[in-house]
Amino acid sequence: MSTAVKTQKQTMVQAITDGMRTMMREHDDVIVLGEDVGRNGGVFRATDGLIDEFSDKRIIDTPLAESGIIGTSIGLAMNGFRPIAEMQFLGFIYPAFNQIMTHASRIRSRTLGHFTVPLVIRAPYGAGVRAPEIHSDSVEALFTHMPGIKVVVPSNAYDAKGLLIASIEDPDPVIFLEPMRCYRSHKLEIPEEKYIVEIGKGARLQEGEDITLIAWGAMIDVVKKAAKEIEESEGITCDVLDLRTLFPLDRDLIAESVQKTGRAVIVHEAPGTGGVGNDIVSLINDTSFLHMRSPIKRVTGHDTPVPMFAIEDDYLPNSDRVKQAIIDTVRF
Amino acid sequence: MSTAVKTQKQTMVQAITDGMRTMMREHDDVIVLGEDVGRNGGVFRATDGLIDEFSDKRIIDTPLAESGIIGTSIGLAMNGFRPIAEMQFLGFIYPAFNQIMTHASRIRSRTLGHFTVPLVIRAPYGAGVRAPEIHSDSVEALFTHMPGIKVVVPSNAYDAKGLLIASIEDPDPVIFLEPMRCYRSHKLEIPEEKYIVEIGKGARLQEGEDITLIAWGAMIDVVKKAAKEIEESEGITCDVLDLRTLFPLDRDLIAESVQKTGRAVIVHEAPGTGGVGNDIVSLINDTSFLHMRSPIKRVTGHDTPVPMFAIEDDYLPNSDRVKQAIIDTVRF
Amino acid sequence: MDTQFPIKQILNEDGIVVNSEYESEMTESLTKELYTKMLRARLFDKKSVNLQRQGRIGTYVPFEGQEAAQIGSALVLKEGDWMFPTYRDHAATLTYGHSLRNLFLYWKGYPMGCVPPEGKKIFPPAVPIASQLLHATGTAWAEKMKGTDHGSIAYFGDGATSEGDFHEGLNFASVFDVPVVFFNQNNGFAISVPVEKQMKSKTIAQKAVAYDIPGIRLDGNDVFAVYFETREAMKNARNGNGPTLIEAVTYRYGAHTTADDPSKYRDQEESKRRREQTDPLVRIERYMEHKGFWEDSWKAKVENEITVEIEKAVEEMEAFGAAPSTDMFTHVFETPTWTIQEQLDEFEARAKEEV
Amino acid sequence: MDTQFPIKQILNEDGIVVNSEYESEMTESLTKELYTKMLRARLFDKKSVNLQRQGRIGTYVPFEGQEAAQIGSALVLKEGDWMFPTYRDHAATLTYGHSLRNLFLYWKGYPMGCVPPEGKKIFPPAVPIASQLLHATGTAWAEKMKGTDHGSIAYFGDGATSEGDFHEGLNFASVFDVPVVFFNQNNGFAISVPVEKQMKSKTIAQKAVAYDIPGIRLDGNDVFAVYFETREAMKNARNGNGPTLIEAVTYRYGAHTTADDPSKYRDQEESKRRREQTDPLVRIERYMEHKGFWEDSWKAKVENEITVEIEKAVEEMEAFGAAPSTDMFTHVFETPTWTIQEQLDEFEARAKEEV
Ligand SMILES: Cc1ncc(C[n+]2csc(CCOP(=O)(O)OP(=O)(O)O)c2C)c(N)n1
Ligand SMILES: Cc1ncc(C[n+]2csc(CCOP(=O)(O)OP(=O)(O)O)c2C)c(N)n1
Ligand SMILES: [Mg+2]
Ligand SMILES: [Mg+2]
Repeated sequence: MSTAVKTQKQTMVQAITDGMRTMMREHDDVIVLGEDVGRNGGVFRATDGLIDEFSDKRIIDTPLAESGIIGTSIGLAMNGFRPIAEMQFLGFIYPAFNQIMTHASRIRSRTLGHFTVPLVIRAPYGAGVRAPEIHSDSVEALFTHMPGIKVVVPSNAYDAKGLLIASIEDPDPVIFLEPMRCYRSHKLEIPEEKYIVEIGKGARLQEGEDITLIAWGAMIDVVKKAAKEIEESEGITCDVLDLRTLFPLDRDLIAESVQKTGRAVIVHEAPGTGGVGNDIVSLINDTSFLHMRSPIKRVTGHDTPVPMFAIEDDYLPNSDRVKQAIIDTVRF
Repeated sequence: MSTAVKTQKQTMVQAITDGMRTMMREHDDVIVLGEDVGRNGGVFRATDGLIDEFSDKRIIDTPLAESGIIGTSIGLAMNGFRPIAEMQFLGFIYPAFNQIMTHASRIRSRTLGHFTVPLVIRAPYGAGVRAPEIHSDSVEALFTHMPGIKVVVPSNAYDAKGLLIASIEDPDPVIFLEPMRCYRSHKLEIPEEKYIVEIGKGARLQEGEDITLIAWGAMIDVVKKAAKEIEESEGITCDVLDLRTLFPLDRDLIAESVQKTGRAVIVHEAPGTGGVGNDIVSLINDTSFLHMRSPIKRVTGHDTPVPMFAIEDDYLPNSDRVKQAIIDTVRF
Repeated sequence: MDTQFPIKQILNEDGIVVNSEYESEMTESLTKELYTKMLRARLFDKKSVNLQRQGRIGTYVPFEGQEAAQIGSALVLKEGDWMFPTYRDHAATLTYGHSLRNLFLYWKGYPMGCVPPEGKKIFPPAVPIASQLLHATGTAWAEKMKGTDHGSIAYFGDGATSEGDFHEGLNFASVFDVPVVFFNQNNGFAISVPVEKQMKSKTIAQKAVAYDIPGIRLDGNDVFAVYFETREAMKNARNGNGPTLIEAVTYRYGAHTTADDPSKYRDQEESKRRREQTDPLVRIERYMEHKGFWEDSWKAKVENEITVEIEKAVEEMEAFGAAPSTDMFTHVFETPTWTIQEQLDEFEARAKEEV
Repeated sequence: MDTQFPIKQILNEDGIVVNSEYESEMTESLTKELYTKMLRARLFDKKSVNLQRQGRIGTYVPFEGQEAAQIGSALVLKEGDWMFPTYRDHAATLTYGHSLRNLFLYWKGYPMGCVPPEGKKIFPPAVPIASQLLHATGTAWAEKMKGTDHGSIAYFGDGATSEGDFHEGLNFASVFDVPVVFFNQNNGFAISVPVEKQMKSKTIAQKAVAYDIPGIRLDGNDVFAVYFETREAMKNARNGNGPTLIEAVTYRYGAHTTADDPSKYRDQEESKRRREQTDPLVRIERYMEHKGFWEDSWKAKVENEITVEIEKAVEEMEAFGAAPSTDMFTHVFETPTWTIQEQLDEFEARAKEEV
């Protein structure tokens, strides 16, 4: 970036607001719908101030009904608008599952492109913020398995703004997952102007030789910590990948890295069974079978509901579990 | 089986009716709820005749509302009944997703066992019967990823009755998926009395040396055909596994087989991305890494919605695709 | 409660005008237009049932008996309005300009069957019951935000009122004063379940009270009642007065689908009786006779034209050739993801090998 | 429509009886019981807010102002009835016998917080809004099928009426004549969204019309109106007359949760005014004064006993020790699957290593 770019230090949630504001200023057809997104500015303040700038015509408090929010957003999207629908928490998206699964994601293919649904669904998600039951679900995999929708997860403020703008510009539905643990955990210098982080492209956060660590969202901090500590204690160096998009996966990035290291540990919050980690194992199996020196390890949430918050830390992967997996893999 | 066992030749759908009838005769707390399950006997006749034997007190036509069916069934299950809730097609389960995801599957763990949900959800599913859109979805993976529910899929009449009875006896929620293509495709001798096929146990349908073929439900016929033809044309012999339960997977059966053959092809109807096939790849990676002589192949539905029925055959895996995968794997 | 929502009628079953409010508009030309469209729909329906029996299309959903409800309401729409039908609403979609060929293709399982004519805002049949009420609300809301005077109409059955989306659709539409008409065809059954088991309420119209919007109950076999009442509702919608719930009381003569056997769950004598006594086409024929609009030769000519048109569409359907399987891959996203592109490439390679 | 559903009152805001229907039952003993329970709930609520501020529990959901609605209704229940509360209904659950300690543990994020006392049919707070209406319907339906005279009560807010499950719950309950009372607390807001934006209807009670069941609107800060009307509704339910929808009009004084800032979306003067003028406890205090039931010494004694009880429960909460993390694994299924067993074993091995 040239030094001429004006930047502001922002948290991830501020960068998300910024991304919406940027696009709403440029495009009248971008609108925001959801529960408490208006005067209240969202329960995480992600839409804070937007109603003042854009009025309640474009920042719309809806009734408390997720199927209603998504279903009407589909109609709006088919008819000239680009709605950003906020689910208050990803764990409350389930009542809208039918509308997403049978309509948002299928209307383009159903009508051979006659009708389309340029819809962004934003949802805070993940455990570790001491929220009540259901609020902490990590169900990316429900959507990666759903044909016709892209799944995006930023892990930091810079990516959040760029990926959100890319999602709004995308002609098809995108589910944009916002790890609550990252909302205010760091500040980064964010360009004031519009920029894009391409959907479908991961990032290599750190170069290493011995093993590839693959994660996204709130697990990035966990993985980075593990990578740092394991290098210090064991001299093991890690390639750290932040996938950023879960569908479609960045195959080239993953394959190139594991073909170099011959080893991989995948880390995610969701239960291992049915989790996106398995897709990545398959991808590695498909692309890099002969390069692998040891079995891939997955460090994941358990095959249990995310428990009540007093014990959620024992549900979540942590850097100790990741380090153990690294050691097991390297010493295999 | 001793020759004294009385049997009847039954299709899978008849065996399912039989399974319900058997349990309803034995247990007053077993009831059936759903759309058109009563006088009409279900759109596939799976509940045919039950209302005559058990009256509309136990075979209950509900309003057309899947969340209502599952939500009230949860209440009934918590309060002394063992409901069998029929979803008319698996593709219509989505409106009930919230009730299944946040309640049916979590009430035991939420209340540390104080309340429990002995509920069976039956649903016809899968493509290949010339049904309209949505009716043909294969979304097992949405449920294998859902902590707290078991996922069962018979491929033949014998297993259907035994697994259904096991599901009704299970103290926890089970989703029982009925491949429509198998409903009337074969008849088998079915014991008239009660018997059980254990949940969590797959079956080896055929012994072979060169490769393991893994499938379930309607894909079993496809896989068996491929196995037969490939043996005839190439002399390749296949271990054929019918998983029968998708959660929990029969780890021992899979591991034992692939450790013998060193190769595997997994076949399912659902899209590859996010499909149960990936879990099996991971399971093999975890248990049998050093035994594998070539990358595991998955032959699956595409990452697209199941299309309109005129072209659904080109969506579905067929024996040619399976044979190609076998050859690619064996000649790797 | 059914006394608060009496069934509105304009023509009684004998074709006599029982409410003269709109009599001046019940002209020969409107009458003939309505009749022609009803006849066309009925002949389409009969043809489709036959095509299904002959195996030339797949399972079909007949609507015979419901023509007045669908056509009276659909004729109200103007260019630019949105229509959200179910699988049973081809009389409505044909009236609003859908193509006969594509409707046949729909039941033949062709993706092209879901595509409306260019510029026509007709959504494909909503398969998940009641889901379309929200789309109708959303598209109409968009019209309102754009400041046009267009609106939407959503068709749905008595069974559909039980789904959560029915409720959420009416609630959103009422809260945001959206220009949408919720047009319910109460045909007495949701597959086998009679309306008395679907709801405790005696009418569907009264459900409007929950949303403080107008609820209208009318004789769905009286095409004039349907036409004028729906026109009023759409006018209200266009004028910014928000949504209306209309309950058109009707009956399906036939099976739920060609795969269904109604004798399992209802008295088929009732269906015969209805066909003889309350048929929507017969009623308007009688009216035309009373008014002197009726000529057998006119009917014969119209019927002939329709038959020719339908036969031509059948030919077009059959001349369409095989449905391109690549359709499955090419429209999932505007630009295919690598996964889908790879699957398409493999599919095409296999197809080439097979040739 | 609000004239069809006027707000029923027994005591006005000054504690004067305006409807003498139940006056003979408004005895000193009942009055004192109601008052005591309301005071206990309020002190629990205040304590919880304080514990949250001190970081001894997590985010908490206050219910101050809604005590009459919750307690008047909950006191109606008999042993064997089912209660389905939200996260804001601890006044109701305490009245029906939930344990103070476990409620504190709930807000401390302990699994044990979801467990009711043995034999008590109190479901944990339903987190997904409106989902519990179906459970209440199902459990009550089971009672009906078993032939008992038990029923269920489901608590939910004004916002919850927008969800599809509200509609499906009322429809199922009405169709099957299920013994359930749908007890709505219209506290004016769903987080920040006022009831006027949640629905177009002026009342929630009128939504009962959609299901042809009784809809009752009452002053939710009048504990007698709540008690007697809910008792009637439950009696109807027990007698096989099916469900009732009750709208208790009330107000929450505080924030939606301790993490919420209501000044962002509403005039906090209104809250102050309500606290001064329409408080449910003050109203009954006034009634007691009019009737000569009131003694300052009695109040002091009761308050003291409650304070002791609550402090003891806080101690019990804190003496509970760490929540066992193994709870997460051991109750997913009656018998753990191998996946969960393996994860549990690994967890325990790691825990051992760390020691
Ligand atoms: C969500 C959902 N559940 C179930 C079905 C299966 N189904 C198709 S039509 C139908 C009955 C619909 O009845 P109604 O709404 O009265 O419309 P009608 O068929 O009478 O026109 C059912 C249950 C479906 N399509 N979608
Ligand atoms: C399905 C679902 N969507 C959203 C939420 C988040 N949420 C929690 S409370 C609440 C407002 C509820 O309002 P109301 O029903 O009036 O009850 P109150 O909080 O006023 O008691 C919302 C939106 C949720 N818990 N569940
Ligand atoms: Mg119907
Ligand atoms: Mg409220």
